[in-house]
Amino acid sequence: MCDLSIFIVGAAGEGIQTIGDVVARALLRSGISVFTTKEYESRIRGGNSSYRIRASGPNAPRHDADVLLSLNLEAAAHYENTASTNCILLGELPPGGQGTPIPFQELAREKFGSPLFANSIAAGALGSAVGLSQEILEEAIRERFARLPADVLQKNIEASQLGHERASASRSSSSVIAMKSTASTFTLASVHEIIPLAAAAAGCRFMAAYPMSPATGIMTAFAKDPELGVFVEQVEDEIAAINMSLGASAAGARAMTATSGGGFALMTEGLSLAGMTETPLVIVVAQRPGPATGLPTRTAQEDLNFAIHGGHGEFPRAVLAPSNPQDAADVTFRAFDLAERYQMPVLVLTDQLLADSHFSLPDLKIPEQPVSSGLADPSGVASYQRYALTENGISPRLALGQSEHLVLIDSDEHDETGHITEDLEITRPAMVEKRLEKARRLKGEMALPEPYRTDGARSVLISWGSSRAAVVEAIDLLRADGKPFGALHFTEVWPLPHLTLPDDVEYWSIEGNATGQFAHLLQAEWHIRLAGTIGRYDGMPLDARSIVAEVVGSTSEEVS
Amino acid sequence: MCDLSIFIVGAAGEGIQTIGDVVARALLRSGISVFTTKEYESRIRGGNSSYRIRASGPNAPRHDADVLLSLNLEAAAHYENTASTNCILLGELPPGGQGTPIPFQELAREKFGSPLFANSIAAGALGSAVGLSQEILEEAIRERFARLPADVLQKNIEASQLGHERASASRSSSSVIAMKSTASTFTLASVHEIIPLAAAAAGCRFMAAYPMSPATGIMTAFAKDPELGVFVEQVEDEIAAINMSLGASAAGARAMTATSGGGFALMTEGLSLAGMTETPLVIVVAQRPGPATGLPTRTAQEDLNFAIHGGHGEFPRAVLAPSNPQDAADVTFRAFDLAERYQMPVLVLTDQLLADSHFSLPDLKIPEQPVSSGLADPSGVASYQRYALTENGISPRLALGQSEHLVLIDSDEHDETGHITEDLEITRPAMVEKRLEKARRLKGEMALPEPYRTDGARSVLISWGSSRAAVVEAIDLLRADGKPFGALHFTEVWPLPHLTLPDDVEYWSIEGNATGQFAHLLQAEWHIRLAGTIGRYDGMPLDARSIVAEVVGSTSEEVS
Amino acid sequence: MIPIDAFKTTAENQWCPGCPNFGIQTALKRALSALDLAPHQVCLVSGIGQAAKTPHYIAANVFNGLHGRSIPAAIGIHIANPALKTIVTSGDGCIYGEGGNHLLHAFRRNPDITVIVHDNQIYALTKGQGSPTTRRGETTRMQFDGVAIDPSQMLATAIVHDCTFVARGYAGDLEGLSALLQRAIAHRGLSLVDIIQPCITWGNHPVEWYKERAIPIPDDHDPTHRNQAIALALEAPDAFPIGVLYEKPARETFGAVYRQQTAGKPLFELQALDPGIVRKRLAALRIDATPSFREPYKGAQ
Amino acid sequence: MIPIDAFKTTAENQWCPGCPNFGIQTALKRALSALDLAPHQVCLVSGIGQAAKTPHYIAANVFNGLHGRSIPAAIGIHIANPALKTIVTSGDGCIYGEGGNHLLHAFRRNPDITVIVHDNQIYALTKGQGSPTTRRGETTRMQFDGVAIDPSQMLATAIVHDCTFVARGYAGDLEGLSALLQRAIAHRGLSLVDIIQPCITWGNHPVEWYKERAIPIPDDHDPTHRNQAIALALEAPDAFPIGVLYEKPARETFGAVYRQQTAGKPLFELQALDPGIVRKRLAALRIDATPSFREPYKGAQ
Ligand SMILES: Cc1ncc(C[n+]2csc(CCOP(=O)(O)OP(=O)(O)O)c2C)c(N)n1
Ligand SMILES: Cc1ncc(C[n+]2csc(CCOP(=O)(O)OP(=O)(O)O)c2C)c(N)n1
Ligand code: SF4
Ligand code: SF4
Ligand SMILES: [Mg+2]
Ligand SMILES: [Mg+2]
Repeated sequence: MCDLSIFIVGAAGEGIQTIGDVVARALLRSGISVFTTKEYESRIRGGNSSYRIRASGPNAPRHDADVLLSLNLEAAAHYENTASTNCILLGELPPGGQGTPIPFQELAREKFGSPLFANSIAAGALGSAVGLSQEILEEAIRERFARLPADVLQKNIEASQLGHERASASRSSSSVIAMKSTASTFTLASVHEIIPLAAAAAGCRFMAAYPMSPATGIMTAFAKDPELGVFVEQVEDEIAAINMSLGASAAGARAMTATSGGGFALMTEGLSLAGMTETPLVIVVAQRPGPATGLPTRTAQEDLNFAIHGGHGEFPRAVLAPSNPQDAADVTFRAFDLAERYQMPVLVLTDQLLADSHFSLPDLKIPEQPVSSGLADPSGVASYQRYALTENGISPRLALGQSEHLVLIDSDEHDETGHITEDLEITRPAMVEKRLEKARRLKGEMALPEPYRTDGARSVLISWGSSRAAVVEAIDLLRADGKPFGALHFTEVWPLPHLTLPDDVEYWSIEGNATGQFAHLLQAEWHIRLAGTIGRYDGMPLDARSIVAEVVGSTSEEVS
Repeated sequence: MCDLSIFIVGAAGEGIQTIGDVVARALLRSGISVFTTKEYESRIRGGNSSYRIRASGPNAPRHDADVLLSLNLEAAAHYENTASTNCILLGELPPGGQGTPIPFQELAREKFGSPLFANSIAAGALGSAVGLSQEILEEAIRERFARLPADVLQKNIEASQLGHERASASRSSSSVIAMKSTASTFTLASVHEIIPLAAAAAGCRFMAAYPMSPATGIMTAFAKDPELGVFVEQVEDEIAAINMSLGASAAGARAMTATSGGGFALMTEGLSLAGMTETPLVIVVAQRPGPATGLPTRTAQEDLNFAIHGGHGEFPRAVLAPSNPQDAADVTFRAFDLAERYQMPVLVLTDQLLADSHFSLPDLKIPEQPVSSGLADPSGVASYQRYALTENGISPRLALGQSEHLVLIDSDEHDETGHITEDLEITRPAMVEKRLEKARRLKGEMALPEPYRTDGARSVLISWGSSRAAVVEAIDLLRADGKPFGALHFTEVWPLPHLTLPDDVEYWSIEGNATGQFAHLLQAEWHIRLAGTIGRYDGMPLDARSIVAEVVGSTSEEVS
Repeated sequence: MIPIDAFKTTAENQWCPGCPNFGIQTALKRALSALDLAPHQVCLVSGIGQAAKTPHYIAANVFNGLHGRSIPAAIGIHIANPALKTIVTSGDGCIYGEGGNHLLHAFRRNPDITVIVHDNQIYALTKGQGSPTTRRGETTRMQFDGVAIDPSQMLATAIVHDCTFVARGYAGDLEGLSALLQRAIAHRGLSLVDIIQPCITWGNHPVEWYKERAIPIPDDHDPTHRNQAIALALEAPDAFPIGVLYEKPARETFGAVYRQQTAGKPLFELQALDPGIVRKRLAALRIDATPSFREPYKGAQ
Repeated sequence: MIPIDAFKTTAENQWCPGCPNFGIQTALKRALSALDLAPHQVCLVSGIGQAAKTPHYIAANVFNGLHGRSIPAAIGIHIANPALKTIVTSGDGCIYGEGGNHLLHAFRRNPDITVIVHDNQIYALTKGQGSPTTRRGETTRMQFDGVAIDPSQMLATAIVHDCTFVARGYAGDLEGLSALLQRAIAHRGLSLVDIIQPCITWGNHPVEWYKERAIPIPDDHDPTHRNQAIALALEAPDAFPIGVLYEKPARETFGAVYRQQTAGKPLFELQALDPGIVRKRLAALRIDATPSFREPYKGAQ
């Protein structure tokens, strides 16, 4: 097999991340692509968690392990049922069971005088088990631990060597692993790492936010990297976050905020304010399973309907859902561009899978020119009206204090100047139509779904956002099995573009929720009838194999 | 004509309400039904506002006046274009124009020594113009001003007499008005008057809320009438309102809250909490035009999608939309009953039209037995689990502190006991399915739409909530004109019931918004294609005549 | 006295081993036990955070609601069932940050509940951002160059709102803390206890640092003296005088008037509303046509 | 000096004739004029309510946002354009009620803005419910038996948070108020001015009642003395000492560090981010396969 799934399992705080980083790095240094992801409980220490590396395969999750390294017995038991047939098991294992027991802690204490070296022993052992040479592991350790004092670093290297030996001794019993070197350079990135970078490049200057998993990393990125030039403030609550960001945007700063479902709920009044005042704003909604607090550290695609319909009253908005870091860069630019041009809020839907997964890409491009400013040139303006009625519904926008022209921004229904109006005969209908004219035009420029192997397909799987890679992989599996499946993937999910879908194929909607939210939209919009919806709602991401199992299980004979 | 539309127009604070109350009461005392409504600006004094009485017609708004009484010149000019042909104009009118000028203020000062008597002069004049006798007006004034000292009351009666004479002198020039006595007893009520009464009767004991037009009247009703036994608190914000109400409900008090769109936005996180914790709660969302602050004192049906999809994550809820006071009583009981039985939030969608209109009904019934308690009997329980898995998804509910059984309520995903869980394999899917099983069963008991003259109809108008009366009136007008129209009205709008709609008729959706929100739901749910949607979004309610004009204007020849 | 063991739960504890939250947990159990409160007589209310998990670890009724929203939930519970001892136990971020407005207005209402703040001066569950009580200048996993704004002064704010029981505890002082919690819970009206709870994972200082600064309030402090109490409260965040800062005789508590109507019963025990009242209200909406006028009415000519 | 007339707007005024809000409007215009601020150099920010309509009646830039949310909007505006004089002018319900948490945390941030509270002790626009500053016992159109909870003490709360300019004005005192607003606006850092503004429609007392209670702060008051200032602040709601209660030298204002980076420019004037920085960040994400290892790699045997 040339697709290796590696699980490192243990308790929070025990070091799975460190071990995983070293081995992933060593794999990349060997020319092997990796897709890494994490799943963990909502706690700081203890519990069961895993760091997962998919080597030499697609950038998509797999829920079974070909190699499973365990850091403690509880984790070994907890993850036992994820082991694939012929899985290589190693590490802290119950005596008398399968696999190669290696007592990392004990060895570390015995040989190196401290349990701190257990992780390097484990990294060595795991590297060995997946066929990495000791040299390349050493290199990865040197890079990962570059900041350690020389003697400690040396001890870590020796520890890894010990682990490497221990595992190689028992490796003969394991199945053969063959991976391909696919490239000489990789960019390893997560979606939440790229969004702030792309936002800064797109011209973002302001972010107010409140910490909430899995969105927190975005605000942290700006705080960590002042060179990006984004003013970032951790505020008292999500209501302050959106109102402060809107204030900044109204005063001419390109602005964003980020949160998860519960925080977004608190922002919906402000979302409506953005719609009414026609103030650009980019809002990242990093989804996690709900309702309420739900499963804070898990993944889901449950907030699509809420993103589309959240906020009172009627106003234009766009909802975009990237599926990988390159998408994230493009979608971020697109979001700022749409926000600027249409003077409206744009929502970017991500989730914990996208926040915590690192994709290896051959390359990753972020445009070097920021998004064009949506601000008008005040010099040409004689007398200014913030909400001047125009054919396309878009009024020339000046920022508060941009020039001598006074800018009036109002959350009440207003006249063209921005003053409160009670004129129901002309002004109110005109302003409603102005805002909805923007929505109509926006619809006209929304991206079409991206087809994948739809040639000759008799069944088409429809996906949006983070489930793309799993669906693509599923199509490949189905096609390899002779089944005429194809896929359509939506990155721009609202408003839906003008589109006619052929009605001689059957459609499936694949999404990370239980009610088939996107499926309902498709039906309302294009009147297609769906053969079925496949929903995942256990907090884990969609994966190709279970998609295949479900569609094959319930597809009629003619199709398969 | 036996359908008289009377407008009293003036500034806020000038007395249109008092005049209107007197004349409406005099009409009712004459056996004439009235439908009264108000439209006004978001201010305390000044501006233009009207009090509208529709006498001897349906309980539905009309936007033109057969009789227009004006209290000041600005209002006279502002409302000039609402006058129907042959409209009787009277009151403060521009010199030299049409109608009967009567200088109320001047007369009051001259004859009674104070402008305070202007309103009684106006009431007398208006009564006279619509053909009411001075005797019955006197009676209405006595009732309305029962608390005034005898001499002041007497002066008011004399003032009305003066007005009556003044108008009758000029009445000969006006068109003939004929109204029917239709009943010997009327109940005159608004939807927002009946909701609190019905809520108290249904067993409501707790309300925390924050003032917001047009919802404020509901909390005020409880505060005004302590005998209803409902603990009511004006809290610091809408977030406190919903969380305090949920706390009370969890501790066994039947609870409700009420707000408008912007406040509801702030409540959506709590709504999701109600879903997750399976805590009953009734939430009235009194709609007004948005987005944001919008038009605070006007009407709209713009928050349907938001009511259905507000809140993160997936959980069951019901959305009900009454259309008149009897409906309000029934819907309120239904809301508390569904909330108790399904242990979930239930939303009641009203709007400013329903808040500010008084309907005359031959009778109004409120059940005398409260809704059955959804609380389990603790005595039979051996060991208690708040979220015990059951076939129908409904766990026996004990309140916090109801007995010696500990009750654990948790916003995280939880196990049957209510403790936080991270078990993704069994517990999480089971809990999701438990909650959605409730949604499935709920769908099975949602009320079907009510048909109106659908026999032989080739076009069917679909309405929900407050627009019912206007649609029913429109059907009568269309039928009278030989056009085969009928209607389907939805009071229970989410989840939509199982239903097959015939596809040999064409459907129209009629709603108080610009985007056709219910129309989209119908398409997603029943795959029907709509001939069109008629939306009103100027802040005024839908009325029969403009519905007729729109459907007739755009209906194909074959249909008409 | 209720045995401490009565408060054991089966929930797996998710705190870091050695976290001072365990001290608060034990102290609270002891206080409840000493007050002779059985688990079913108590309701623990929390928001979201590490501290907010406390109710899962002490047998009692539990309402573990939304981040920041424990106080309104607790007030609702208390009104619906005044017989329950309702105790909020949540974090500094939860109560002073997201939920700041509710605390502010709780001071005005004076409900008979106890609010315990596990003040670790950090957002622990979200992995180490500054909280409203983090000291200016301290670095965190969000404020890399140090927190640039001043800490909240919620104890002083409680005092200027004349909250009748305002105290500070220290999580490492089991004896003192359980005695303090006993007094707070026994107090009639809103009692606020801010407990210094070093976070051994994300905190900026070792436990020792806190211990040194958590010194008992001198005996000569007069807790009825507003200015003295404010001065003590404002010593934070540099020092943490431990004990009762401010205490005044109980005053009218929230819902007192309603409780007179209901004789203090839990609301679920109340009788149904007398149908006569609804009938009366409906009757008031009824208007009879006057027979004498109805007949002759013919409309205007 | 900018002429007062420069601040005229065309918007139709929606206040009740004779409302003391007119006094605040005039005083604010005078203060701006005296400070030589032209309309385009000023941004007025408000929420929703009668007071919150003020920005429509004074020519300036305007952000009239959501009920309760004026302060965060104002802070965002101030950071994005520090050159604008940003002034919040909204109601007591808006700023102390719905928006309480934002004010509380604004004390911590000390942004260089002025917050003017039109304190009419009522929710006027929604027709007369009690506000956070309504006196206990007073009846309203919601609290028919009288408000049953205590008023907020936000000026005292400001002082314990060391807000460096805390004042109270009276809407009927045009001279004094415009002078006070001048000082507040000129102050560097957060300045809070609570203005007693009798509501002649919903208020419980005639204007005279307020006038009698709005007495200038005695000359011997030391505004740097915390306890004195708190004591004055706490005289409300029964008396309203008018003037500056608390004033301290300016301290670091919110966003100071960032403004050093941007040289205090409005953010829309900043150059685009140097593409080199993004390139560097992307490069750091790149991992090259080691040629020596790539070739020989054959997988485990
Ligand atoms: C509305 C909302 N915003 C943000 C979060 C994320 N969140 C969970 S816990 C927490 C901070 C907890 O800090 P604190 O209350 O001090 O508790 P600690 O973990 O320090 O004990 C945050 C921000 C949330 N759950 N809900
Ligand atoms: C979220 C939200 N809740 C409630 C309202 C309704 N509302 C509008 S103004 C107001 C009160 C205004 O009181 P205050 O701020 O004191 O201003 P005043 O009218 O007294 O000047 C309220 C509750 C709203 N607009 N938005
Ligand atoms: S993170 Fe800090 S507060 Fe949370 S359990 Fe660990 S030590 Fe305690
Ligand atoms: S209601 Fe009161 S505050 Fe509002 S304008 Fe009238 S007098 Fe002024
Ligand atoms: Mg904390
Ligand atoms: Mg007010």
